Amino acid sequence: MTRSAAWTADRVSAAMQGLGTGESVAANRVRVSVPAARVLEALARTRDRLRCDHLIQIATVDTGTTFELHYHLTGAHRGIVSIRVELPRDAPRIRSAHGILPPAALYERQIHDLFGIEFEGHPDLRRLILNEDWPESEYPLRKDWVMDPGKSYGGAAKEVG
Amino acid sequence: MSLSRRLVAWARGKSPWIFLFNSGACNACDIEILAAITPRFDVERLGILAKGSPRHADILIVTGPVTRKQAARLRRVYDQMPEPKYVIATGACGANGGVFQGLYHVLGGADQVVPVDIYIAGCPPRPDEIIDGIAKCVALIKADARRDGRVTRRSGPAPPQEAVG
Amino acid sequence: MAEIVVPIGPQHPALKEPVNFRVIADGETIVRLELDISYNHRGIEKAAETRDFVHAVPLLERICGICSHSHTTAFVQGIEEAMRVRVPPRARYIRTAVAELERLHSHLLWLGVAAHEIGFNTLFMWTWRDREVVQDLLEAISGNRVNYGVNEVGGVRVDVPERVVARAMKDLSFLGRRIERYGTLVREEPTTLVRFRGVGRLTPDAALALGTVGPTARASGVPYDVRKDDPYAAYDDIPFRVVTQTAGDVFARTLVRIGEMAESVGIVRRSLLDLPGGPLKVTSPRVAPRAEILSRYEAPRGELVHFIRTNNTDKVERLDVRTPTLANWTSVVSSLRGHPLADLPVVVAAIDPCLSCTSRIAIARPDGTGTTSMTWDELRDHGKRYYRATEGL
Amino acid sequence: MDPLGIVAYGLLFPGLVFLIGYALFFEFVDRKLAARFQSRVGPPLLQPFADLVKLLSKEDVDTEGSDATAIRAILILAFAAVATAFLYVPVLGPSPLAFQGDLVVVLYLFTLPTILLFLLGWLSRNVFGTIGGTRALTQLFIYEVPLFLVLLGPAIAAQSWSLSGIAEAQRASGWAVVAQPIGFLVALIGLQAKLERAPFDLPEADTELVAGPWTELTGRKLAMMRLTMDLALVVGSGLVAALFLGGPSVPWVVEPAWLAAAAGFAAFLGKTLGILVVLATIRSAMGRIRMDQLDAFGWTVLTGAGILQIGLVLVLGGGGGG
Repeated sequence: MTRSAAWTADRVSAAMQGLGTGESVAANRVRVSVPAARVLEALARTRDRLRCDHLIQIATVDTGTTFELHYHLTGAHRGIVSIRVELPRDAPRIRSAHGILPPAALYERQIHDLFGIEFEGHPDLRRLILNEDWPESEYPLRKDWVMDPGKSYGGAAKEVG
Repeated sequence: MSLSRRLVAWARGKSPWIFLFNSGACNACDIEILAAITPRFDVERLGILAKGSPRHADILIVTGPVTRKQAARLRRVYDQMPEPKYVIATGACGANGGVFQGLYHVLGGADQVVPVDIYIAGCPPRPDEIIDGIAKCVALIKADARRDGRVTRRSGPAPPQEAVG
Repeated sequence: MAEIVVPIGPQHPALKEPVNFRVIADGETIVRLELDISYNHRGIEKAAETRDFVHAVPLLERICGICSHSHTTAFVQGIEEAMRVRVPPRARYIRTAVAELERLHSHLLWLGVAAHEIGFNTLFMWTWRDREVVQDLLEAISGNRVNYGVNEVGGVRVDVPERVVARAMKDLSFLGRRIERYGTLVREEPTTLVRFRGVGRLTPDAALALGTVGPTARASGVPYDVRKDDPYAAYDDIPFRVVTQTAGDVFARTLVRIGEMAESVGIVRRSLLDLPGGPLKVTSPRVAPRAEILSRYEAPRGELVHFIRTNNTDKVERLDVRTPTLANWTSVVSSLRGHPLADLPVVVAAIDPCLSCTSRIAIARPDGTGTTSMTWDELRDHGKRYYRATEGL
Repeated sequence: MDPLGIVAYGLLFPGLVFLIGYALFFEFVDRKLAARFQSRVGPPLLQPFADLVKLLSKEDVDTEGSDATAIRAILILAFAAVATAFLYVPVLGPSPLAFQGDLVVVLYLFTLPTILLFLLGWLSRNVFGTIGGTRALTQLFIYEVPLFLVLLGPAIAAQSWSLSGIAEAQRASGWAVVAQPIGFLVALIGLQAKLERAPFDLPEADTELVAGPWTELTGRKLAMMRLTMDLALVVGSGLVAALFLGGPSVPWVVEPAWLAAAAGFAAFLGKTLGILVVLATIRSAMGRIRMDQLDAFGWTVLTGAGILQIGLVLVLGGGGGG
């Protein structure tokens, strides 16, 4: 299958000077590992220098020891840039990217609900995915989370009419 | 049996209005129920109308496993319906949560929250199977109306009822 | 007039699925919109991590009843890419044919629901009557009207014999004529025009900035289409045109979807006529090596993304699904402001929300309080200025 | 007519019993036509009757905090208003209760249900009901002016204020629809708007407002409301038939009195069903328009045509008459 524009790793590395080096992981995808503190700068460069205007997805992975956030972006050139960020498991905090990419507000809110990652500066991090009376600080998509039968997770009690 | 009770039984059997409630389904059942309303299956010839408000409906058709967030709302909609009201749980999800059984945000079948009268098997059941389910529910309605109370429910496959009047 | 809060949903006749709107309306015009979905969040991603590849396919097929083939194809292609498995050409062509048939029935379904939203029930009945033809075709190929069970890792499980291809040709020409008929009907029928044109308008840069995908974006002139950008299955070998419009309103989205239906008929015809011989599937290893795949797919509603992480076992380490409707909700909130209440169902229906896919999205309340999110404000004010300038609202 | 005859006229034949039966038959024809347009089979003949009986046997839920007695009073009042209006509509021939000015009474009784619908929506303490009610009222102001303007055309032409009188006058001077075609069209559109049928079903827009003012009605209340709307359909068609199509009169003279009445009755049935077919076609052919579009359409097109028609009638004397 022919892939779209030749999207070389070194073009991305040039744009990401001093943040991280581009590493080609697929025919049209280059991944850059970036320190968590400078993620906004990396995203801004991707959007401006590499002309990526469409945020495909913010993928989240719980590797057991750390959380990984993958910001996938693409643009008219049809190449994909993935910004990879690692967060410590105990207090995962990162700057919210909704200023640079408005749809990010959306994805971040979902990640906060299911993984418990804090997004500083997010306009409205209210609970939304899980039901209203789901216990606080229970993040179901974490690897170490198991459903504790003793605990009540909300939803209507068993009063059958 | 007095004439008026027979007339009411006939009327209730002839005009079962349904109310569709999606309690967290993958919307395959919802689309098949809607397909039952459209020209090829056309349930209006049986007097079945899909109504917008629970107040106007006789049969509540619940699709999907009851997710935690939707459970309270399913209960409220059920309480809003006027008597005599009936519940049809559609598909495998309606029975016990189907393929989503045991997931953290899923309570299980519709019977976790509301009393269910008829279960329709299938994932999703075809429109003609849904119409068959409604027909069996109509038979139940007529039996209840004739007894002027609720006929005892048997949990098991629906008995081969006589020709649905 | 005092602002009144109109709760629409989670159970409402306009919505085929549970989404909850808290509409703050001043009289008939919408002032602010709070959106709250995930009523059918079931926790599928958690379950996917406990199922091996064979058992994961039926589960993922039931994320959404309308675009079930999309989810299984995206997932299966991701796993095949991780295992570096070459799928035989016959399987790729059959996958493309079923994918386009799914787009056909999904768009016909949408056209009916959109007509129903404005009370035009006759068109709803007609489109759904013709949709049964597509359902029969899918049933002839896969044995099921919905959840076709076509895909598995390494190929497909169903074959398309000669007689089914012959029958398909007859049905496709009938569908082509009907789609053309709907194209002219939508352009001429006065009430549809009045209710669709100029409603929920999205400028090209607003569409891009708000991250819209699929027909919603293409109606604003953003030509992103994963079938062309990142071709998969047999989209390389089959010529087709990416349909775009420029107006960006509900009417433009209708025209894009009708155009796409015509294209889909052509793709299905081409893929069934040129069906290559050879095996249907290739035996694939049980275990996928350590890999990280971003599998993209053009679902009927837009770009669907499966981010798959495998770790040398027969199960996925992590499956992160981002569905097209998830991306389109942002545009609904910003394009509905200032519109009459009557337009809410139409604009919502215009992005053809598939809530079963989007079991997770929620929009921050865009009331622009506080200074932290200045850029968000600028974007929204730009939207409003643009609206007032062109619409003279 | 002797008092017993009038009571029989009012309650039995062209009165209440016939009216309810004919209204149910109208609903059947309406739904069957709509279904056939949509290539569907549609409901059986007795479906409206079954719906009515079923609703009467359902539990009557009163929403907490809403004034149940007031709602019941409103519904009975609306039903009574429409039923009384039918007494003045000529069915067999001139109505025995006719008097100079009964046209105004009929028009007033015919407008009452819409205002009561607004009150119903307001009292039902449901946000959809409130919005539905206000929409019903705004819609009333929009189509009321052109509709009444146009309905007065034949009255002016026939120099009479009695509905039966106007129908009789057209026996001589020919049907008013010939002289006032615009008036007939505007009357049909106005009637469609008054009965809140698509494309003007904004108050009860099921995809936006669930069921508008009707959302909270259950059981007997809903049965009464549906029956009232069916009655309004019959009375409306009877009104337009009497004013524009000469009412229960057959163009050629029929000798024996009872045969003339029978021919008149047959003419009445034919004309009202004809109007119903037109209304049902409009219903199936179009989607619902928005309130601001209805506003623009109502004030410009409808009212303009109404004024034009009345001007023509005044200037040309509207087909002689009198």
